[in-house]
Amino acid sequence: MSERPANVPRLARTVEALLFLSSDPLALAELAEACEAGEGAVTAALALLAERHAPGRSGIVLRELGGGWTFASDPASEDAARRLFSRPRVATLTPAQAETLAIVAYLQSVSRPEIARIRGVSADSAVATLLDRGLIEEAGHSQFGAIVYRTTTQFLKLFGLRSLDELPDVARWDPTPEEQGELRERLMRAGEARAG
Amino acid sequence: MSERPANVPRLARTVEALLFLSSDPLALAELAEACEAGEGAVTAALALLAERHAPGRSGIVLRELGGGWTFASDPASEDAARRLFSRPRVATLTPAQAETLAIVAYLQSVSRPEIARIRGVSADSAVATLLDRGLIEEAGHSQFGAIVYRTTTQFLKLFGLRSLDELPDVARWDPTPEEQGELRERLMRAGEARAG
Amino acid sequence: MSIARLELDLEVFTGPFDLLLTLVLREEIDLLELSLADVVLAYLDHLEARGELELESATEFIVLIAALLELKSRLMLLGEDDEELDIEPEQAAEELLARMLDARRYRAAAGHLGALLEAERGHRFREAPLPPGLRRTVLAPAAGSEHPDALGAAIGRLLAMAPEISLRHVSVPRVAVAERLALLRGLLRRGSFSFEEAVRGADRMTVAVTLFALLELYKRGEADWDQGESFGEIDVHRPAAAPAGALSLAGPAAASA
Repeated sequence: MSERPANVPRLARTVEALLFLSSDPLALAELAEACEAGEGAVTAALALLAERHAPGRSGIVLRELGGGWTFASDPASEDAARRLFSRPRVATLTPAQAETLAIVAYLQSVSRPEIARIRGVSADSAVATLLDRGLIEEAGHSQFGAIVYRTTTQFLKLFGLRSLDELPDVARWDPTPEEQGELRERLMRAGEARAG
Repeated sequence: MSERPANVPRLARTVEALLFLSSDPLALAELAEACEAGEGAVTAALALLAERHAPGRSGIVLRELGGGWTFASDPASEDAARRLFSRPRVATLTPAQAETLAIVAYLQSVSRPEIARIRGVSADSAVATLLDRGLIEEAGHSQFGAIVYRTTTQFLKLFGLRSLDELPDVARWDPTPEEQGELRERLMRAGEARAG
Repeated sequence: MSIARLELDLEVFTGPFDLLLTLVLREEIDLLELSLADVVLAYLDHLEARGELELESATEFIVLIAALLELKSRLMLLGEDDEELDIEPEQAAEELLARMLDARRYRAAAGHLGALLEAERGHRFREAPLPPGLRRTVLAPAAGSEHPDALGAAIGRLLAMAPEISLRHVSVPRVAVAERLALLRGLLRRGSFSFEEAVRGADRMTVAVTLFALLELYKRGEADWDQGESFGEIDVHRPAAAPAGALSLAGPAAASA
């Protein structure tokens, strides 16, 4: 690299430092308040940082996640990171955990008995693990006193979501009209067979 | 800043990512091993990063510390960081802590497994915080060997009570007054019903 | 293999499991005529043939068979307490269908979340404590700053009973074993009687408890029985050498069902 790196305006540097220090994503308003600057100025600073931390320019990339802004490592450095830290970034989820997490994510807030009812089996150990890993948290009580759960910012962050709105409509996984038609047809055939 | 930020060689980006991720300083040898590169190449990458992360150019500065390299936030951003992170906060009770404290206050003494059965979820972290804040203390062992807890004088002060006799009568909040049994037994029953 | 494709060859039905479910839900197959035990056996055969247990499909199977069992038990218990039933069979069938759809939906959603996580695989986040100078100071709150009512309210919430999982459809009249013992002893005094006689007009629960009382009498050596053929009359009589005074020795059997 022969060019000299350019100086960066003070506000952008301050925002960069705050994002570096914070383990949670920082919302625009929080950044503006801490920097004693307007949101417009902070937005401009973030745009500058996005350019500075674009893939290929930095091993640290700027991301909008979990209702705010945060730095993450560039995936290109993942092999080296795995060698250095000798553990994967997040353990993968078992099917039971993934299913429990999906139910909490879509129905929040939801209680353990409700999760068990939908899954048809107890969700106790999956809930405990998800709590432990900071993906879900307690969110008060249902009207019957059962503790209800919701997903955390950590969940949004690790799953690359800006907000829960980015989750696709759950109805998209319902059986298609074709599938239903197929079922109906088989039903008819079976009915005829029975009659005959 | 009108210049376009320059691209950065891959090795420097990887070193940048590793320094970003690690909370402790990384030695040259560690970096070289993780990057599967020679120490000479890593030294050159560090020189590039030192330029990129010099004060005035970035809110994240490169430091040589304790025989290794580490990133730190630029001291110039300290005021903003203090506004964001270190505003003094008065300790308040989370819902889980308030619930756990209420159980200890009304049942004293009570063991952790009993609290968990009543709440339907583990109370370990709430108990730890309450112990830490001096609101509850150990009061011997139950007949099954579990440590039991009671509230402290500090607790009475926080709630403005002269003695435990001044705890309000639960009957005011009792949603099912027709249920029979002493308070402990009823709490256990309700907890078990919730746990399903 | 999805459990839906499990091939069944039963007395009342031949075909895949999902079709069976559909037919049951549409009431084209009478659940009362369907031996669920045979369905379970077919599944176990299938497992044995495959030689491995696939947790996903095993869970699915257990969910479905449990739902069918519940539905069937509701149908079987339809009786004099009809009006007490708060869930009609059609409604139960609807519930089963909704539950299957829900389970399917969230399993797919779980797959989606898994894909999201996979796509994020390369991104890591910094997890470092704040430098000591920036750590938040936590002030002890002032005396009396918390209100005791908060504690009472918390206890009140914990006292709330979850709505009981309604077992009303499994209405359980309480039948005392002692009462049935007394009845059987009364009949025995006459010499012999048929079991049918002892339970004429009684509900299922009473029949069950009477049988239990009869077993108790047998254990104590107060009664014996013969049954000429399967499902035939059960003839109850005093054992050949009934201990003298046995009738008065029997202690109070206070158990109730």
